Amino acid sequence: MWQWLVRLYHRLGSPKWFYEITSRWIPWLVGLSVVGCAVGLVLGLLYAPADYQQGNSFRIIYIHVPAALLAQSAFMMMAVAGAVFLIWRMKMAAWVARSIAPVGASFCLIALLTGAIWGKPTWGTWWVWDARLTSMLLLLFLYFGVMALQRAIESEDASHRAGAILSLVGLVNIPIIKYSVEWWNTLHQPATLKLTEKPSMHPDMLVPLLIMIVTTYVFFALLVILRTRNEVLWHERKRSWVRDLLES
Amino acid sequence: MEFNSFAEFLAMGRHGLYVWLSYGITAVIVVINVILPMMQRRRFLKEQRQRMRRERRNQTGEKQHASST
Amino acid sequence: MSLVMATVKRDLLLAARNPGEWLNPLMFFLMVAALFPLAVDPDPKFLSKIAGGVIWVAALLATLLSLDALYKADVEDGSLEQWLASGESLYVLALGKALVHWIASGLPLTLMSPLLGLMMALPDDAFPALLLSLGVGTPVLSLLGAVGAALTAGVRSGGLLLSLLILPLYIPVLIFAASAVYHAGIGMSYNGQIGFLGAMLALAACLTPFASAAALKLNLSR
Amino acid sequence: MSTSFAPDSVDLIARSLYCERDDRVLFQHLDLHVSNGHLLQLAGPNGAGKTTLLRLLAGLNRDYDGELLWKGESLHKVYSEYAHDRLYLGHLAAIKRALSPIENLRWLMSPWMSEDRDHAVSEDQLWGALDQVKLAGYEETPCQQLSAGQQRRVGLARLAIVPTPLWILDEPFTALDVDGVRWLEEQIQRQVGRNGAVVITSHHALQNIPTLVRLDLGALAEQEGLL
Repeated sequence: MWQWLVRLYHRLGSPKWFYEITSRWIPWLVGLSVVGCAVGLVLGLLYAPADYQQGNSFRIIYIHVPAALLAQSAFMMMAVAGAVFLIWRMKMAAWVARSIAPVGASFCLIALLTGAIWGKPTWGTWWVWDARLTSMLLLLFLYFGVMALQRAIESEDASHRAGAILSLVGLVNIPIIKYSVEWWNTLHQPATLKLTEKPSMHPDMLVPLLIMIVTTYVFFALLVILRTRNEVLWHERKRSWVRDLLES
Repeated sequence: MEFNSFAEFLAMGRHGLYVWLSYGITAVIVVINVILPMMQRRRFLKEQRQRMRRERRNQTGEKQHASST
Repeated sequence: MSLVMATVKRDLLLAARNPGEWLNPLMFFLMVAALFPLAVDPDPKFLSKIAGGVIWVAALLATLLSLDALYKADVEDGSLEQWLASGESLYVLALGKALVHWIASGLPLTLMSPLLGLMMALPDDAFPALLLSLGVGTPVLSLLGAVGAALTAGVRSGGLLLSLLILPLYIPVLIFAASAVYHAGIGMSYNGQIGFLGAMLALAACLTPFASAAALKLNLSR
Repeated sequence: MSTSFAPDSVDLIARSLYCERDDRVLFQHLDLHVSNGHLLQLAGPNGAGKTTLLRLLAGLNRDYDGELLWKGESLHKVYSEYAHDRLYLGHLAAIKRALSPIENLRWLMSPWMSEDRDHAVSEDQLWGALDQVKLAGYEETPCQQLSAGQQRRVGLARLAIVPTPLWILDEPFTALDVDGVRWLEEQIQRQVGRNGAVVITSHHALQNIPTLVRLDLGALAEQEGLL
C-alpha cells in the first residue's frame, strides 16, 4: 500500500505522465459532465415540484448550492495543493493550485450572482446581507487576493509560493470568518426566511440537487485539468515529448 | 412533469425572469471557463509550431552558410 | 535573540528619527473619522450609533496604510538578507517586527481613540470598551497585516495589493470589536466579544509568524 | 584578534551541486572544498551564476540539488552554528540612512555581541573598526550625509572585527576608492594569513595571495556543455 502511494506520488509529480493520463480522462469527464448536467437539469427544472413557499424560484438551488459548495472546497483544494508545493516542492502541485484559483473564483461568482437573483423574489431586494451571501462575498475577495498576488510577483517560483502561503492563511481564516459573519448576522437580522435551509427536502427535489452537485465537481475537475495541461505544455515546451507532440 | 406547456415552463410561475437570469449568467460564466483554456492551448500550439519552424529554418540556413564558406 | 532585540531597538530608533511614518497614519485616522459627520449626518443621536464602527473602520484603514513600509525597506537595503544570514529564527524576528509595528501604529491609535469617541458622540459607557477592543484588536491587525506586508515586500506598488489581500482577513476582528463598542454603548455586556478578540490574538500570535517567516524567504530567492 | 584560527575551523564542502533558474541550468556537477587558508574567487560573465553560487554557499538559498556540508554535516542542519562561524557581506549593504555608522554597525554586529558567546564583540571594537575604515569623526553622523563609498565602508568595518573563520563577500570592492581597495585587500590577506578562509565574487584582480583559487563559472558551463 505504502509503496503504491509512493509510486503514485512520483507519477503525479511527472508532468508528462499527467498530460498523458488526462488525455485519456478528458472524454470521460466531458461525457459525465454533459450527461449529469442534462439529467440533473431535466429532473430539477421539469420534474421537481415547486416549493410551497418560494414557488418556482427555488429551482435556482440546482446551480446556487453546487456552486457555493464547490467554491468553498476549491479554496481548500487550492490551499492543499499549495501546501504540497511548499513542503515537497512539487511543481505539478503549484500548477494545479494556480489553475484552481480562477475556476474557484468563477464558481464563487456564480454562487453570489444566483444568490442575489434568488433574493429578489424571496426577500424583495437584489442584495440582502444574509450570512451565507456575505461569507461568499468574502470568499470571493480571498480568491481575488490570491490571484492578484500571483499576478503581481514576477519570479514564477516566488509567485507560486506566495499564492500558496496566502491560500493557507486564508484557509485557516475561512472558518473564523464564517463563524463571525454568522454571529454578526444573528445580531442584526432576526431569523428571516433562509434560502436553502429546509427541515427535510422532498426526494424529488433532493435527487436532482445531488446529481448537480456531483456533476459540478466532475466539471470542475475537467476545467482544472484543461488549465493544468496548458501549464504543463508551457513549462515543458523545450522537452522532447512536447516537441514530438507539436510535430504530429 | 410539473408544467403543462412550454410557455408555462418558460414563465416558471411568474419567476421566469429570476430563474432564467440565473441559469443564463451561469451558462455564460461556464462557457467562458471552457473556452479560455481551449483558446490558450490553441495559441500555445500555434506559437510553438512557428518557433520550431523558425528554428529549423535558422539551422538549415547556418549549415548552408557554413558549407558555402 | 540578540538580533531580534537589536532590530526592535533599531526600528524604534528609526521611528523616532522619521516621525512622519507613524504620525501620518494617525492623522489619517482622525481625518477619516471626521468625514462621516460631514458626509452622512452630524446629529449626535445618529453618530453615537455608528461611532464604534466608524472608529474601527478608520483604525483598520490607518493600520493598512502604515503596513506597506513594514518590510519594504528591509528587503531593499539588504537587512532581510542579514537576518537570514544571522541564522536566528525568522519566526521570532517576524514576531518582533509585528510588535514594533503595533507600538508605532496600534498603540497610538488606541491612545488617540477617546478623542475620536468625543468627536463621534460615543456614549460614555462605551469608552472603556473602545479602548479595550482597540488594545486587544489592533495587535491582531498588526500580526495579520505583517503577513501581507511580507508577501508584498518585493512587489512594486504593493500598497494597494496589500490592502486587497488583508482586508478580508480583518473582517472577524472588525465584527467583534465594533459590536463590543456598540453593545457597551447600549448598556449590554461585551465580555464575549473581547474574549473572542483575545482568542484571535492568541491564535494570530502563534500562527502568523510562521506565514510571515515563509513569506519573507520569498523576497530572498535569486 | 591576531591569533590564528584553529586548523579545522573551516570545512565547507559542495558535492555535485546543481542549480537552475528560470528553466536554465546555471551549473551542474560542481564540487568545491573550502578549508583554512583558502581564498576562492568566483569569476565568470554576467548571468553565469556567481552570486547564486555565493548565496548557496552562504546558506541563504535552499533551491539546489546536491550536497552542502559544513564540518561534515548538512549545512542547513547546523545552520545556526554555521551562521556564527561565517560572515556574509551581501551586494546590499543593509545600512539604514537615517541612522549613524555606529548605530548601523551595532545592529549589524548584534549576532556576535551577546555576552554568552565566546569572544563576544565589545562596543570598543566597533568604534575601533570605524576608525580603521576612516570614518573617525563621522561615527554619529546620519548615513544619509555620507557618500556612497563611506556608506559601504560601514558594512566593511565588520571585517576588522568579526571573529569568524569564514568570510563570504559579494562584490566588496564596489564603490570603494583607491585607499579603500588597498585596505580591503589587506584585510583579505590578513584573514587568509591567520588561517581563515574567504570566498569572494569580484572582477577585481586579487594579487599577492598564493592560495588564491579562481573558479570560472563561464568556463565550467562551457565544459559541461550548458551554453
